[in-house]
Amino acid sequence: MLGSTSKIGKYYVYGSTLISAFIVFLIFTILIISSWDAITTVGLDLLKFQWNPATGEFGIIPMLFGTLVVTFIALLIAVPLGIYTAIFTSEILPSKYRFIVKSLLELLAGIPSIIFGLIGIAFFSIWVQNIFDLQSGRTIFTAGILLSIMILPTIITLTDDAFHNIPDKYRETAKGLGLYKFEIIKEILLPIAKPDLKGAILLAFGRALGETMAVMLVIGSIDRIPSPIYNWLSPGQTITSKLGREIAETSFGSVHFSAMIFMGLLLFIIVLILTILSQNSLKSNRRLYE
Amino acid sequence: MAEKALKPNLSVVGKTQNEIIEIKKFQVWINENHILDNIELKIPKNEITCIIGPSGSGKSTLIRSINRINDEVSGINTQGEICFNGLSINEKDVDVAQLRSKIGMVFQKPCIFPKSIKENVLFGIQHLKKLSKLEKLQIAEENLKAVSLWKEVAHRLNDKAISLSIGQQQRLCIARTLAIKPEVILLDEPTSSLDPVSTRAIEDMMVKLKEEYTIIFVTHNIQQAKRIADNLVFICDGKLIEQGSAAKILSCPTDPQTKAYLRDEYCDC
Amino acid sequence: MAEKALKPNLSVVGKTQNEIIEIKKFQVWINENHILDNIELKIPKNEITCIIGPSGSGKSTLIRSINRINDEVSGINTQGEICFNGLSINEKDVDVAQLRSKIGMVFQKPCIFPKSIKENVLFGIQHLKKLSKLEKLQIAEENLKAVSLWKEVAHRLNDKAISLSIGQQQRLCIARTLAIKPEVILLDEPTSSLDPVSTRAIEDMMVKLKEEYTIIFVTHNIQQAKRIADNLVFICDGKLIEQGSAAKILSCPTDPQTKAYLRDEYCDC
Amino acid sequence: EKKQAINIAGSTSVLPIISIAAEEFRKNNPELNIIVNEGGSGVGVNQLGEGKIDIGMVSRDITQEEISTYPNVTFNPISIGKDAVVPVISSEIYNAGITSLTLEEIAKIYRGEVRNWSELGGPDKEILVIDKEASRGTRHVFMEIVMGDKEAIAEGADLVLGSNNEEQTAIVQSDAAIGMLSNAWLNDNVKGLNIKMLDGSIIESSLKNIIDNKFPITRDLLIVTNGKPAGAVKDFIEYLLSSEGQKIVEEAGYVRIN
Amino acid sequence: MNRKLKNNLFYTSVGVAVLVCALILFFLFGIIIWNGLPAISLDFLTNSSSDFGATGGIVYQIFGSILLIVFAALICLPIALGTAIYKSEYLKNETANKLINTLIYSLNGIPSVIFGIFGLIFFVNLLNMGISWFVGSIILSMMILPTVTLSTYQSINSIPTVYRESSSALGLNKWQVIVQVLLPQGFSGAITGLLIGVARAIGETAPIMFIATAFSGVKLPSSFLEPVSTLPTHILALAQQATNPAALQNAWGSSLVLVILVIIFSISALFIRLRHQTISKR
Ligand SMILES: Nc1ncnc2c1ncn2[C@@H]1O[C@H](COP(=O)(O)OP(=O)(O)OP(=O)(O)O)[C@@H](O)[C@H]1O
Ligand SMILES: Nc1ncnc2c1ncn2[C@@H]1O[C@H](COP(=O)(O)OP(=O)(O)OP(=O)(O)O)[C@@H](O)[C@H]1O
Ligand SMILES: [Mg+2]
Ligand SMILES: [Mg+2]
Repeated sequence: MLGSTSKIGKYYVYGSTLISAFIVFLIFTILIISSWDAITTVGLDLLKFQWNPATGEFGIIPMLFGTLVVTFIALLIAVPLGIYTAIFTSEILPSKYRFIVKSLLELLAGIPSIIFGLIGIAFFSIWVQNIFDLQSGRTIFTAGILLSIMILPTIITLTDDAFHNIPDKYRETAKGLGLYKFEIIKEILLPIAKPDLKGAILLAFGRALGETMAVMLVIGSIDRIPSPIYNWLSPGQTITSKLGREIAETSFGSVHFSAMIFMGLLLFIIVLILTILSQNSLKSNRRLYE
Repeated sequence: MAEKALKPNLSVVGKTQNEIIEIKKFQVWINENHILDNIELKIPKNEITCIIGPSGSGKSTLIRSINRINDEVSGINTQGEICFNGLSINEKDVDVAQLRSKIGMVFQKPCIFPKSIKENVLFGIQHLKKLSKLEKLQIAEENLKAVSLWKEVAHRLNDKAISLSIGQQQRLCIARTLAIKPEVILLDEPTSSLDPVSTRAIEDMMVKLKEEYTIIFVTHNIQQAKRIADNLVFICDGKLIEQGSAAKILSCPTDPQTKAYLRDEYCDC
Repeated sequence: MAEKALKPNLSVVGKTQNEIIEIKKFQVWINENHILDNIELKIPKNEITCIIGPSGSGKSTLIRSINRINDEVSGINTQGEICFNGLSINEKDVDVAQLRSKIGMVFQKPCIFPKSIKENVLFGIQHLKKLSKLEKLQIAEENLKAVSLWKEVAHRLNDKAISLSIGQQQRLCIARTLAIKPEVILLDEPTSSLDPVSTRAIEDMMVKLKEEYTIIFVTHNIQQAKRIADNLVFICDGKLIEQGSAAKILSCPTDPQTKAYLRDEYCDC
Repeated sequence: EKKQAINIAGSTSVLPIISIAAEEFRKNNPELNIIVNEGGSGVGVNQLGEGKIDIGMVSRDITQEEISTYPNVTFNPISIGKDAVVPVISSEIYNAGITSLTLEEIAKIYRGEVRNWSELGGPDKEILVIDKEASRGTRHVFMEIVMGDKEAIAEGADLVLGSNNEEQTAIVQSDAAIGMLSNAWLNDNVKGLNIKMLDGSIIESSLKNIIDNKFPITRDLLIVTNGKPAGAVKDFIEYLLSSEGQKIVEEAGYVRIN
Repeated sequence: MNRKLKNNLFYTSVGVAVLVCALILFFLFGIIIWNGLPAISLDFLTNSSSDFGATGGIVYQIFGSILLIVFAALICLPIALGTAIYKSEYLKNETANKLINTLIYSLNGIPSVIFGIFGLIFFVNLLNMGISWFVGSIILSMMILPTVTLSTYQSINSIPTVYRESSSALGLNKWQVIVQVLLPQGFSGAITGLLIGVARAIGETAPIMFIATAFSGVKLPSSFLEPVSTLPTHILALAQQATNPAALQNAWGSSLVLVILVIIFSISALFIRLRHQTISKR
């Protein structure tokens, strides 16, 4: 009888994993099938700078560029801010307040992205417009800032968990050796939590890449690479904002639709590549603490 | 009362009457549990003070208070004063990190960092001073030798320390604390996982070290206390029952509780 | 060679020649390190077999192999065979959970679950059988008394076990293993954090228990081995140096290494 | 027992009218359920093609591609109202004197040939040119009339926005913007430009002019059915075209047909 | 001294980071409350919407959102737990581990609008399930699967080995060790993940608006295959198309309600987590 629960349990976890894997393969397959039209008929022309469905031009480079830059800005702001805040909640704040503060910060994740978008238009874009004296505050930079706020809770809460999971004996022992808190954090906690931190950042990265509504409302939606290329205070376009604006209006089965799906596939592949590249630090299956 | 017992003894041993640590009316509660009750204790410099007592009597709690590691235990409440070199350590503006680098500690459960053996030894010291590569190696060797671990690990200094056996880990922890060269060393049952040979090596080292350091040594092994202690402190149920010269207490304890506790061990030898 | 030494001894003691565990040509590597080398060992039923040896010699590795806890250590590789009641435990189709409930183990580092004291004691047993509320209380009381922890915790059985001192935790772990009533009990330095009184209580209990159980006891305390061991196994550097009746080895060890190791302890008493 | 239901989905710009009309219609036909959903014109056409809905809301023409994708479906577009697309500018510019432009001038702005309001006699401010999503019906008519091609590319565009509310907000937030809006969204902060015709006459973007078909940029608001509507669907469409239904169209800010 | 200075500098920067986060938090909530509160009334919470959102309330939207998200969580949780356990306890092979990591992270990187399209193509068109809230729940559960899985995995995996060893030495089989020792601990992580996931999913519009929702005309669904109205799609429609200021006001009111829903979820999760015993780190 004991053996059978173990067996059922085993089937259950194998089954769940298979389902998870199947979901990904299913989506991947559907994406490939749906974008096949674009890949075959447009081909390398997808890597051009012009997007005009009327003339059959489907260059995705401006969208790709915008996506990468916006995500970069978001991570640049959110990662340090999030990690520092997580250090506060897990290492400095007395543990009885930790849950409360953490839950409060998690609420940030609960603001729907459409609301983020509306607030972004009403405040952030105006601030950017005034501070930098721009014609319009709907810029790549604004989208990056907005996005950084949206991924902040993910980073904070996962980082906090990662720190919190480290046994206290490490802290006590390091303290016993006369280390200051920042030394303990830098030398002990960060290295131990590193695989989990990378995971958190990767998750946040994924979310930033895939965020649609808020970005769409503030980025300006021009399919153009800014000139000069580092002028991120000008409007642009991300893959998701493009999808959000156009996909519902395209007719299914058309090359236009197919090219849109291809961009979604591209995001999928970007995350795929990044995950593979960071695999070495993600193999945290080895348990650190005895 | 406790002081009276201690002072004559000190003058007999002929040391200067220099108490490096003085604990006054110290009390600890954790979540309403009264863990330590009105502890009065003076720790003389350059001697080995052994703290003995039954399991759960509050030994760890006491020495963890001396370098303020207990500070962050949740639900803890203390009263009274602990002075180090005449200054109260419980003041707000005390730099605890600095205090702890002067009062080193070896914990009851060995805890090694997920780093190499060498990095573990150097872990504390390299924050206190800048070290050249050569110095690092010297310090590692010196301290690993002191805990007689050098022979076993010399060829694999850069291996992960987690792969050591528990006894080896415990010795590594001692070496790590010695490396920071504190004034006082607190040891919480540092030889509990060690075989007699290594235990003896550590004991010998302690005796050597007391020339330079003050050592506070928690143990449940009365044999061991007998071998190394200059002073003995007996704690039972959170109360300090008896303290004084080790020789005196071990030969003729005054308190009936101490007697009972020691008898059990003695009839064995 | 090892077998020869063991058998005559057994007949001398007058026990049935019933070996509950037999280890044959057992070898262990962890990541290329040869931890145990060609161990040949028979553990007689209803006796206490003490394993002694220096820190890092492979004692823990050996007893962790007996109930296959080592299985999941990464990078481990074994060769040879361990038989329990005549059946090899390393077969694929062995139900390890069942095996482990017959070969109980107390670990070197106490590890208690984030539950109440009572739940900790009952943690194993209640998965093996259905227990009524009354039975649960009885089992908890019985086993906590056996490790002489009952008096200290009787009034707070439902408190979190984590608030116990390390020594108390260690006793709790022993009680937890006793509760599952295994055939063999493996103990890895179970008294390392205990004061002499509790240590003695545990030792007495072990001696009582051997009527019903077979006990394998790793210790670095030769005094302790002397007090309780029927058989002694000396391991050094992964090799089984000597084994046989405790009385015989302790009084006249044949191997020079054993002699050297024991001498250090003996000159002390 | 399942209630009879009409499923409607598609363009968000037609959504308000249909949603309110459905509510009103159900007051007299409580046994009928009308489920209205947004999604966009593409969704409207596709789901109609797939037979998932009874009425599609579409704010653009149905493409040849779509027709050939669903050979078994006869798309039957019905106009339920009219919408005037008005070129709009920020009130600052309007108040500074630019109240009317010719279609050619507007086209030049959108082609990027005119970049500053001073070139048109206004203040020395760069023009913020606001374009709309390429698929929006509003843009189709606007570009058709102004640039001569409903899918013309606006080289001069600085922003591309979607819904009327988005566009309206952007124009309010800027002090030098030009854009296009349904006339329902005009107010004090968002001024509709008058169109200077080739013959020199100026046509105001007033409701009267639109009703009278004088204002040049208008479009039909469409719903699509598969073949001739019948049954409840037919009743509902008739209601939409009735004077009651047309009142709702007007209240939503659009223009009634005939 | 130099070290001490560094330490203080560190504390300062942590303080600044926390301050920034707190400001952001209060700013955002301030705006939502400021704009939304005037719209909220008992009628608003208990009536159905009419006149394109300008009058009436949002009771069916609230119901629809909760329905979607509760089922999404119910669908997601067992799969996420199973996958996390598999990854942490059964998976030994490094290559397979990498593969699973890759799958999970790339699932997380799929844009929400693509989930919507996927649902439309697969469930609605291929499986012919029609527009149904249940399909929406399935899609949302797919969306939050990576977050929940990874968060659960992280907390299960961080349980020290001694706990596994100690409990298996007591004769518990692998599954009992998982259920008795690992899951209670992993539970807290699962809740964290579920919370982040749910908070994200409940505000999503793009993945559900083609497959699961209707703007108006639906009340309580009587089967799995009917659409529902939800708060985010309602907000989106009003924010994009309403000319009536009352409707825009109601959009903010709906946002506030949505955020309050998330707060209620958070608070209940907080209590679950506080009551929950975790392995002490002493
Ligand atoms: N996971 C591991 N990886 C590499 N080496 C290991 C590992 N575990 C143990 N060892 C090595 O195996 C040897 C035996 O270890 P073991 O824990 O069995 O010693 P022990 O006799 O129990 O010592 P102690 O009395 O100190 O507990 C040691 O040298 C140790 O460094
Ligand atoms: N965090 C805590 N919460 C509640 N009680 C505690 C806590 N820490 C310790 N105690 C209690 O305080 C008492 C003293 O504990 P302490 O660890 O100081 O004992 P000890 O003398 O070091 O024992 P041992 O020799 O077993 O390590 C014990 O009864 C213990 O149960
Ligand atoms: Mg202790
Ligand atoms: Mg060991």
